[in-house]
Amino acid sequence: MLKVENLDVEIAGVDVLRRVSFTLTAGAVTVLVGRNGAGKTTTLRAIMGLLPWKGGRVEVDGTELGGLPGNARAGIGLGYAPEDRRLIPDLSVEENILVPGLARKMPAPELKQRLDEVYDLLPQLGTLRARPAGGVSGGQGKIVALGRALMIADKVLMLDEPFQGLAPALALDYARTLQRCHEQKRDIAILVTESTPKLLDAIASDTLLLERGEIVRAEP
Amino acid sequence: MRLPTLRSLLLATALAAAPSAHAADKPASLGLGVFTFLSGPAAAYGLPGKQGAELIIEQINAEGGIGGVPVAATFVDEAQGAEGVISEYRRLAESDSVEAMIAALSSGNCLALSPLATQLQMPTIAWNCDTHQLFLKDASSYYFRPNGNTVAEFVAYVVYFLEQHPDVQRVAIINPDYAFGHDAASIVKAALAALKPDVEIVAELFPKLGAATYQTEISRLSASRPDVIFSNLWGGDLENFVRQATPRGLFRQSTVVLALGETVLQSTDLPEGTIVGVLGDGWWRSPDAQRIGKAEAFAEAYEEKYGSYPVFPTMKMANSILVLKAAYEKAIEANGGEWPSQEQVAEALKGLTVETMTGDVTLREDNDGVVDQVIGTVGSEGDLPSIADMARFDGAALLPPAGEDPIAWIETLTPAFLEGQPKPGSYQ
Amino acid sequence: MPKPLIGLAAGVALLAALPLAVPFMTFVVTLAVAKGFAALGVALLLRAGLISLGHAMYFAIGAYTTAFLMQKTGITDFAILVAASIIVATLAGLAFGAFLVRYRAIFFAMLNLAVSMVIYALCSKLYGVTGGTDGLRVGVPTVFAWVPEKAAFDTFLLYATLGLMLVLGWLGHRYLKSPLGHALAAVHTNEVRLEYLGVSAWSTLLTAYGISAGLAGLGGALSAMAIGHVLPEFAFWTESGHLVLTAVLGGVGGVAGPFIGSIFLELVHVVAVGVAAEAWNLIIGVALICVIFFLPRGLFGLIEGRRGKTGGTDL
Amino acid sequence: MLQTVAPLLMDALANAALIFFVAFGLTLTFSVLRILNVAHGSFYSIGAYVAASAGLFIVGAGLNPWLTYPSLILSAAAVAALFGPLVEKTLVRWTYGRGEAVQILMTFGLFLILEDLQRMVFGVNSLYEDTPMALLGITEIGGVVYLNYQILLIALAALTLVGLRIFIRHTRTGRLLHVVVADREVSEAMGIDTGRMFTLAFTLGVFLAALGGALATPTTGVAPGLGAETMVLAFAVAAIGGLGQVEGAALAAVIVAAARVLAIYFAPELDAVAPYLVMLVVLLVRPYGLFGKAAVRRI
Amino acid sequence: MSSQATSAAPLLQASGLEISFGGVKAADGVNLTVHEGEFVAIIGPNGSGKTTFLNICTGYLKPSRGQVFLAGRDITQLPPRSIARQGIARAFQIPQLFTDHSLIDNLMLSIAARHGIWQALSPLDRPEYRAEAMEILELLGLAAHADTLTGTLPEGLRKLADITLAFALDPRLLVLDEPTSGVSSIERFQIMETLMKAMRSRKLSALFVEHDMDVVERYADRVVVWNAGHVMAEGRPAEVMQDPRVLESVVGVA
Repeated sequence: MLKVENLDVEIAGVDVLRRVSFTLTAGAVTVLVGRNGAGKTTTLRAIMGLLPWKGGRVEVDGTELGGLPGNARAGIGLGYAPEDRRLIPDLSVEENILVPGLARKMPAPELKQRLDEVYDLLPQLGTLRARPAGGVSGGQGKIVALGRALMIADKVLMLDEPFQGLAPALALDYARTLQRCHEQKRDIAILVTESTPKLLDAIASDTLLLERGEIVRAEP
Repeated sequence: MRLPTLRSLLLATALAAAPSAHAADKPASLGLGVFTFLSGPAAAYGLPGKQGAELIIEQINAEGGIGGVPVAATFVDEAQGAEGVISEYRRLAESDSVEAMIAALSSGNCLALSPLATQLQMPTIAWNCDTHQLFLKDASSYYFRPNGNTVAEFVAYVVYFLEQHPDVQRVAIINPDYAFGHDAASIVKAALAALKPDVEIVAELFPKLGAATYQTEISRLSASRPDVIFSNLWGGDLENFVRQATPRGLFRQSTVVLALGETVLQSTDLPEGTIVGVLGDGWWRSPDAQRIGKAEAFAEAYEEKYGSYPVFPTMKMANSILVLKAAYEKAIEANGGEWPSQEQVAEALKGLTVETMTGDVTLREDNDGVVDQVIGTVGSEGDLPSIADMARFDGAALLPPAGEDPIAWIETLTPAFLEGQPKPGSYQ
Repeated sequence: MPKPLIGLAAGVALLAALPLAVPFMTFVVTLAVAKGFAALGVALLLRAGLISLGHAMYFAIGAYTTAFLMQKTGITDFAILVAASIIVATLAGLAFGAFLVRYRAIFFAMLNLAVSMVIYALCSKLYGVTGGTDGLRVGVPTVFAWVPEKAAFDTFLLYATLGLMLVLGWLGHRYLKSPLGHALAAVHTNEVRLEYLGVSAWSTLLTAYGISAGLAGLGGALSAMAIGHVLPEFAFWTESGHLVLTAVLGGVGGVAGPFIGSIFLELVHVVAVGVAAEAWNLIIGVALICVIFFLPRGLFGLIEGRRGKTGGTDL
Repeated sequence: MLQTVAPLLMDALANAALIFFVAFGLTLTFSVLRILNVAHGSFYSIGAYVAASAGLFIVGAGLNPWLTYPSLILSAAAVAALFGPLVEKTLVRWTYGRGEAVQILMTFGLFLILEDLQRMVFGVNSLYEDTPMALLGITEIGGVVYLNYQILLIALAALTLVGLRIFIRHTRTGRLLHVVVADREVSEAMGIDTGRMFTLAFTLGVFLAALGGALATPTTGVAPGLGAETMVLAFAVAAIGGLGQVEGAALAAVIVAAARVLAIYFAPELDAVAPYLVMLVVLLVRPYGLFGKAAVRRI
Repeated sequence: MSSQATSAAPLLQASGLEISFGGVKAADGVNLTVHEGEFVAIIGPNGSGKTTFLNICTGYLKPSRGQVFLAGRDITQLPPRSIARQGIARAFQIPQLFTDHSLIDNLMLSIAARHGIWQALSPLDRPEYRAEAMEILELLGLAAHADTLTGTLPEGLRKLADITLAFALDPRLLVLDEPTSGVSSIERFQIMETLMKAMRSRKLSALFVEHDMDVVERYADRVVVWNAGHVMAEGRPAEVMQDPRVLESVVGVA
């Protein structure tokens, strides 16, 4: 589904990623683990086109991403939930979820259908839909960000540190939700960066260990 | 676009100007620093001045220059602010490329330059600034003003409109918000209080210098129903005001006195009956100008060259240069035919009387010029700008004695003063 | 002798010698250095990330203080005039600064602009004090018992200005390297942390603001004496913009930057007036944009090279 | 009563309409790009110059004088189309995410350049073109004669306010702009072409400034120096309303205009200072403007 | 008073704190005490008001009701800078550093702040400050990064650097907001171990918010469980973790 080959990224003259290569397959959950500063977030941001690459290539279903502008990623089906949620506080939860659909100029019926799908997968959102996103708690916000990513994640869903800052009870809840997504959407590949891998043990198909910008271990 | 001309002139000056370290040596050319507004709203007034300088210098040079030496001018834009003007003045003076200055247009710049002229021993002629403060503060032996003084100018306007409209009751004033405007307002108010004490000032407005819109001021003036509106707005401001006030009926409602109105006669349709005039006697179509017989040819040449007739700043500038020319000729003669030093030129300027293109000017002991004032009303006469019902006021009669506080002097006037003054239409 | 000091000595020697070769440069150099003080003041605030679009008001306050004292009180001594101008400008800076330094970013810039426009309007309105739009004339000050001619005073003023530049430049340098100076840069990067270290960002900024106003006031006083006249335009907002421009052009990383910027600008001005007077703003605008693009540390950065990484404020 | 109040009100609104467009453009640019565009006033004066030149051409060529109306709008559009994308893509884009100092200086540099360019292209003499005003005639309100064109301007300003409100709140592009304002990076990740949005917003800002200038020409002359004057006024209005606040700018324009009108009627000495005094007072009471909100920092 | 009665005097005492945001009570009658030398952990669900509590204790927020005492002195209305000078230093959830300064300059600034910032003519970089800064950096294992601009440090190190700044103030009480969040599980214990050692060597008291129950169990003397703006349970970690209410709302049942 998504293939990363020899990705090199440099930030302010420092090599942050060095020849990172891996492949994501549909229906599988890949967990990217590593120390802080190892390059987990950088990997996701580079794939999303939020950082320039120095070298290497990334393909999604045969489409090379290198030449495309950052905002084209969403259009070809990459959904992304950043670590710090980044919701638009004065828009409602539902409006937040709709943003990627609007950006892709989806016709109204398709928007409606996808929105219903998101609500099915994440029933917690149903009661929140009219609340301003600035007023939901941190844990709820994580779910909203997940819903927003699911809106367009036709091929790949990428979640950056989804459990970060969540109290254990909420983290467990989130992990269960993620599992449900994984089970119901077998046609997409999921990539999660995580520093607490035990929460994902149940659903992880592959684990990649990133150290100092390099993948040092990949285990299925 | 006129700018390349300026640049080539500057270059030409830089190349041609020869040092005049030894005053007795006749230079290759007489370098002249000319300060005026070349940009900003004030350029509407400053540019005709610059063009006047260009043309008169061209004519002087065609007749063999001054004492056989051609004149070369360097123009400096006053819009750069006092600091830039002063540094340019110093640079020109100390680089020895000029021997005399024609500076400046704005009163603020004149006040700043006059002590500098003395310090650098640079004969300088204030070609336009009219502030009565100029020679009150300290005397300058190198700084001369062979033209108007605000006191004579605005007292003359008050006399004129009082004579034309003897039953005036309500007067409004709209002047630019800086020294020139405020000075004029206090002179007008003092003169009215002295000459017709029952007049009421119904509005006194000072819009910002360079303001683009006067709509609110027009409403306010309109609402206060004045018989006479006095204004010394000038340049782009005056044009803006006239164009905004005319459609809104202000000129129908009241008699408007535009002290610098002659400058916009050609560019706007001033309603008939509007009192206009020039500051000083620089009206190129006045009877005296026709008698002297140079102004009309000058105006035609000007029209030929620049596409419009001269306005009074043009004449003021040209007259100023003629005064300098006369001073040089007097100094050369006094020096036995030798080229004079700057000190000798300054000496020659003292007490000089010159017949300019539009009348006589005399520099009195405080270096201030005594000039007649020409005022009239907008007339209609074919294609040429015209002023009807003119009166020519004797400059000496309207000027307070040297060193005397002008406002206090005005307060000494009485309604009887009006009787001795020329009446509208008396100057033909 | 370390390299930068040699460069400094050479630069100051050149400035001191230039007027001997070209007399009218006395005025140009004096004015450039005088404005350099004001630009240095602006540069101090830029280190704290604060851009003042109103600093010309303190320049004007300094200039008017000198002019007013000379004309209305008869005080003519150079040292007293300079000291009084610095004090008045500093006090004004502390008074306005007390509420202005509560603001950051654009809001700081705009409020300074607003206050300076009120000062500008006052300068042109208060006839009795400021002489209105005609401004005030500044005569030739005396220096202790010496009553100089204008030309002699101009020469004295040049060397006095250069001397002040060295003394205040050195003090400024010490200030920037001190805890208080570093706290200034720290306000820019993390005010919350600074407060949590027990340091008041407000006092830190107010100190800097007072100093910067004093420097601008000094620049104004020296300029007033050099020019011989003060006008309300000194306080207009585009003048403030030019001060910021001067600081950035020169570089705010060190004390020398603003002076280098100011001297560079004055010299370019002298050249431009002869060659392309009508395109003066255009030349400066292009130069400014080029500096922003290619020399983020200003002209000073060019000289300084890549030394001193920490604490240097790139814009 | 009405006799005396009506002219005051009319003057205030007419005045507000004149400054509304340019202040509105400034605040719009700020709300999307977070940039205080110091060169904004130059676009106002360029719009005015182009409109006046176009009007003079139409009248000079003997065309139908009513053509001057569309030409006002088209002049502004032409200025926006030329300068908007060009300036945004070459200069302004480069300053995103850098300090305010860089942004202000970059646009200040642009301001200096544009001032001289205008002088070179349009000369130093004032330009006047009042055909559109003359076509509409006059109306008397409270004993004072007003131009119908002034009334038209008030209506146009109100219409623009409503139109832009609808655009920002209820169209797809408007909503996406809102998202871009709140978070650039997320917008990009969600598939919004932020570059296009920035260009669009900047160009719209330039258009509004140029339109303000163009619409002013029928009643005012255009001369060098207009840009700098307009700029400070627009600053004051935008700051009073709260930077980035669209409705705030509209209200602030009316307040500033009313303050100036009251000054001219009752205390002429205060006319020039009025906008800044209002700004100082408002910002002392509400530091971020009437409609502005302080950004709360999460720690 | 907590179940674990200590002979030590109360260092920090909060009583009856109340604050609400938009109708939601983030603190609703909170009483909490930290004794001299104690390490107290606060746990609780997201949005239950833990950070708000820290913000009140350090002066960033003012409660609508209630008081905070530091060693018996009322500090409720003091701003953060005064509280910092009274002896409470804080590290943040999101590291707050002077990103344009090197790590050692950051620390020297912190040390200078302690000695009084009002020194305008003597340099920041002086031997005694530098020595003290290096000592702290070595204590927390950051000496190798002394000359790195803190803006370019990796996230985990920035977190630690943030803590060193608080350390350099030589406080009586250290307040830490999620010291291990954003730190990978691999490094978590390592960092906490270093930190605890350093704190013990300086005899500091600490109040910290933490999500990782393993960290809490291992390092806290006492745990305060937070829920919806009030203290739900309090006690020794091992006991509290068994509380079914705590299990349900905070720890989670697998």
